[in-house]
Amino acid sequence: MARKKKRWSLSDRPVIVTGVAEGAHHEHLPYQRHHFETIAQQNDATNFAMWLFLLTEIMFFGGLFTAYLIYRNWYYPAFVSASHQLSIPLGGVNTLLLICSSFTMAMGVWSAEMKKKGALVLCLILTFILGTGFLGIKTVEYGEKIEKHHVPGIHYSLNSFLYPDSDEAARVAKDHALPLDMARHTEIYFFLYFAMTGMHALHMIIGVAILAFMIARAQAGAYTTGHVTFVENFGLYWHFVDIVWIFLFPLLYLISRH
Amino acid sequence: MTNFALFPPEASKIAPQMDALYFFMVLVSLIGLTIVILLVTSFSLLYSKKRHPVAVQIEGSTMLEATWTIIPLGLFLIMFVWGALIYFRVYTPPANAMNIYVVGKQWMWKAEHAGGQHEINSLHVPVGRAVQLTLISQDVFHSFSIPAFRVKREAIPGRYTTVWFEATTPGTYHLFCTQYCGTEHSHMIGDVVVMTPEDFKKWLAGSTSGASLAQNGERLFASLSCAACHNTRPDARGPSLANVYGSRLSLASGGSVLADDAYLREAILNPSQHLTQGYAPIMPTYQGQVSEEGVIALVEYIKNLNSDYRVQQTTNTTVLLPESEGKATPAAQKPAGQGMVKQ
Amino acid sequence: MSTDTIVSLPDQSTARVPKVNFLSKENGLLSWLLTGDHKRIAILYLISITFFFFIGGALAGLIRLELLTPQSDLMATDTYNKVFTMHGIIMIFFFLVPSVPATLGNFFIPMMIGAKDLALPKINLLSWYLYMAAGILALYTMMTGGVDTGWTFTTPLSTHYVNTNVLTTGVAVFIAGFSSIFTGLNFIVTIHKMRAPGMTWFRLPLFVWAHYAASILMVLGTPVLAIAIVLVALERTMGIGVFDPTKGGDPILFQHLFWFYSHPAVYIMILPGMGVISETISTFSRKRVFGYTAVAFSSVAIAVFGFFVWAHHMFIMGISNYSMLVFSLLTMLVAVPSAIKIFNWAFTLYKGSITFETPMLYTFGFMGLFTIGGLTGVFLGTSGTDIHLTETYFIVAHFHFVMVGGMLMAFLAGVHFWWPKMTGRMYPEKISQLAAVVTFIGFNLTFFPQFILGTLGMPRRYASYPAEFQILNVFSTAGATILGVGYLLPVLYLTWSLKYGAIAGNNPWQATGLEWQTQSPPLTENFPEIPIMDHEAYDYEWLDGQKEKEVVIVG
Amino acid sequence: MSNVPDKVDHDLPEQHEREHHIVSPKIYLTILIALLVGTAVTVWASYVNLGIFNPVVALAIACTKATLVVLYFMHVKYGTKLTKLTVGAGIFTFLILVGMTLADYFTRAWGRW
Repeated sequence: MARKKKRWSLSDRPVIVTGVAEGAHHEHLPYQRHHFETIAQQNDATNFAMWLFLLTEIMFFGGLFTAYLIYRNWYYPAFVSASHQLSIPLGGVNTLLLICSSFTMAMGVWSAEMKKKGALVLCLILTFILGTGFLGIKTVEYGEKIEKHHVPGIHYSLNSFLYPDSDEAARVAKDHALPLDMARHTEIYFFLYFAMTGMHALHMIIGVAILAFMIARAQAGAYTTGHVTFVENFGLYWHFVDIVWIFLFPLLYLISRH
Repeated sequence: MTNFALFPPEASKIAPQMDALYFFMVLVSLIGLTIVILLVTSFSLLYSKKRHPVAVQIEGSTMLEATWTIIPLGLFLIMFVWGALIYFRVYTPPANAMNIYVVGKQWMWKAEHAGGQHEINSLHVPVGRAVQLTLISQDVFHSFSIPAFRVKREAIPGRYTTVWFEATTPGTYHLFCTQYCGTEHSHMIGDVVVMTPEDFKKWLAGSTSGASLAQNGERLFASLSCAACHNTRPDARGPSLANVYGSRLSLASGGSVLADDAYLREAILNPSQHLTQGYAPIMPTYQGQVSEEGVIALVEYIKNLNSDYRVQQTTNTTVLLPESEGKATPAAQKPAGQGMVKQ
Repeated sequence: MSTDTIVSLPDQSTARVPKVNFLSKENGLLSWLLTGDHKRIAILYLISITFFFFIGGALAGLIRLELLTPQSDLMATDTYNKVFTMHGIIMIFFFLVPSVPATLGNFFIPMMIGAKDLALPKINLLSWYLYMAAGILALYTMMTGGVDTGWTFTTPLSTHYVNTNVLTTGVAVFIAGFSSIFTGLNFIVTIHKMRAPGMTWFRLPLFVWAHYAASILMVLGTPVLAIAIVLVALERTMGIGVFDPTKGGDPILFQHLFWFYSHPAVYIMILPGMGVISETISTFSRKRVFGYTAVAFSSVAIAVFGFFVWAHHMFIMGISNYSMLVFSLLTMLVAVPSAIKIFNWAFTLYKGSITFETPMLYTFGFMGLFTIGGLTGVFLGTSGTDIHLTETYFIVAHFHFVMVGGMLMAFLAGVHFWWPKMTGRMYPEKISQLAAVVTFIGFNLTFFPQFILGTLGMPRRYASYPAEFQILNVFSTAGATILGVGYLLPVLYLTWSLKYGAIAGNNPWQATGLEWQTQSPPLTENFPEIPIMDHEAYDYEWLDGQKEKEVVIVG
Repeated sequence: MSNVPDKVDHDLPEQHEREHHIVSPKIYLTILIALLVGTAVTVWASYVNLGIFNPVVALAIACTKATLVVLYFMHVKYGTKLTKLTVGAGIFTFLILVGMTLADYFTRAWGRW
């Protein structure tokens, strides 16, 4: 949903400045847009704009977290059994992948600031690999849910909750059978699971796509000329998506595993 | 051009109280508005460019700012407290209120009296008696509104909501649905007929459907075989429902709850969340198998069940159940009270 | 100079519109469709907003015609439901939310703070494209069967019980939400980062303060509406059960998420209008706004408190009695800043030198009608009377008094006040004063009877009603026709003034804002060079000092 | 312009280098390790039966990890007061949405209806 509006600033390509009309009494760097007085003002403005955009993302996920907190409180037993359907190893590996990708992204920003093109490209590629790895594991998990008919909708099936011994994950977690009405409410858990991780995955896909674009531009030497706002802003976005996952992992995967 | 009204009739006990607050607020608003209009017009006349060509720059005065912050805040807080009192009064029914169930469904109101009278788009109530409405909707949001009584409550699907009133003057008043609910929203209207107690009794007798709500509930109780578990045999799988209404139950998940209409409805539709202590969670859910009217009949039946005599009478077939072979039905003691379901 | 007007125009025989300005610098369709100039985007918005306003207005006319008679005889109830739904959606999302910020705010905030442009010009253009995409999608849904859930999309009606275009309308509102987010985001960044040297926060015009407060609400409130609509779409397509009581979902959760945005949305709509009123009241009484800091901080207070009060829309829906107490109390607190503003504006007139041009007439209209609108809001915020008055025509009258009486009057005041600066031409004075008076009369005749209908208990969104409400409805429809005429007049004489209007010159009103210290229509880069702000806002002494140093016109 | 003001006090970025503080990779490495340890702890904690404290511990660990990422990876620790204010405003409004909605749901059990 949240189509990420990245500003394709033309400022990266060297532009011959024709600031004649206004008798620019200060030199205009190639990547400085005409309506900014100084380059610092432009960097500050774009950084601040990025943070405001992240604010809208916080409020967007806020709606889902409100729904999660209410329904978890209402249907706790259903949330426990349904959460046992998720595999902690896969979730844990995903969290590690995302945290490492956050690290490599931060290192990428550092190498852009230090104008090290090779390090920048390496870091971006590592982040790309870790990001796609995360999405790969996500597709595995989604595939598992689709197989077991745990996708909310008409075909949602309750038998792994009504008859836990027929279900491998439930057996491992030693769940006991849920009464029918509570079993029905596991569908609410899976709607929240798919809505939250789905929205998160959508943001990951957009992030990975922009990463691919950035790698191409970085190889062309775009971000190591001292103008790093694009890398910095993407770094903020990537870290935000990582933070969302940092909250999603315990809230969805680790519901009373003892 | 039939009768042309400018203010709704005051036909309930709460109406004059709410109108008092309403007119206080109208008065405050009129005073506020006249102050603003007086200020604007007088300054415009006194300091128009013709009479006062050179403006005098004034920074402001914290004294004035304080006055027109504190005075409005004070007035609004008075209105807040007064309004909250009325709100609590309207939405907290008295214990002795006579209960009528109202089911809203797309584009008609169905009122169900305890005595078994069923009304479509109309509501007959006695004058001078507290009447509590327990509202539920079968599909979308509706809102049960009687302007003459100044009461309005939303009927929402999935939960009982209540409102109460005490009619004061006999007559026929408008009933509206005030929450947009689809195509015939504007035809989901009706009449609230307030009658003297005698007329009401005559109406009750004249329009009964033969079986009281509780009797309907009893029939449903039997046909859904609730008695298979909820009988008073020592090895009964479900708790005995005699005198359960109004008692405080301790739940299996800890905590205790007052067994009111809402709890009984939830226990029927989502039993596992409302399990009483000491019983296995084996009660199936009846969500989708019994209509809102059915749940209302069951709740009414349970509310009137003050002994298990009737349950045993109607369920001597339990002796035929496989696991009870050889065990004779324990002799049912006829309870002191009349033991019949109250009409 | 005649004594009863402050308009001072250059000598019409020699004066002409400056040859080099933002309109004439480049022409051709692409120069408009790919522009980064905040002024051109403002003009694009002005045209598209007027277009949508008249569609919404036509729908309002249909509603009023239907309600002339108690029975629903002009159209079937289904059609009536679709008409009032589209009237609500178009008026709110495509006129009221964007109107002052996207037109006057876009055009004048950079000029008022002495910047060349908004911080993110491309995102500003994107905001207009999203607005047009959403608008066309909304019109598409109107053409292909409409939607009849009301603009509030109440679930479970919108998710399970209607088969009209709820999904496409949801997508349209979703995209329009992004257009509003990007406008708000642009304003906050610009006001923080691009003020001219010397332009401290307390030298900013109150117009800029009001837009800053409204932008906070746009950025923080709109995403919650986005998630609410996404959940309605998921519920409707896949039946995920989030709002479906049979699956354990709670329809009240949708109300919480929807009103969390939709109440701040009404402050998004009114705050920019208040900004316009601060400018006009100061200029036409030649005085600094009384209690500048109080008015500035009350805008921000409305923005902050606006987030805590949303459940006063849900008092009868079965929220708990205790949360009613919390929300009703906080609603009383949020009503106070509006009272502060009204009294500060009234006292700005004290010892002023007041003239009564059209913007001032609209301002007086605003002050009267917004006071009534605000006070009736307290009727609905008080839980006791809310039981009787909510969901009736009282609430319809309340929000029309605030939105049409307040916001639209302020928008018209702003358009007339800045028309000379935007186009270099003056609007015709006499006929516009007539239009203002006609609008005021038409408005009162339309919406005052609805207060009485509301106390009588006539529910809103009714296609047919009991007979005893007819007389008041006939008054209301009569008023609506006068109002319609009142709103048509400005379109006529403003377009006429583009060609035949008097040449306005730099500062026809001798106003103190920075935007009046440059030529009109302004240069593309607004100022020959970035101005240095060395005086307080609304500093009329500084303005008199400026009289002899006339600003040189480039080109 | 008549008189150019001497010291202009608005929060346009003053010097060039203050705003562009370079965070050293050493700090990034320590934060990475801290996050990995946090993940391990939260998984381990979920296997220990702490009764009602389980969600509290999980949320506490998640919040600390999130603050670490915000402060160090997103440079808010070295950022301007404005950025800190923005982050604060976002979190505050998020808490208002979650908190006041939950307040309604929890107080429903108090009243009779």
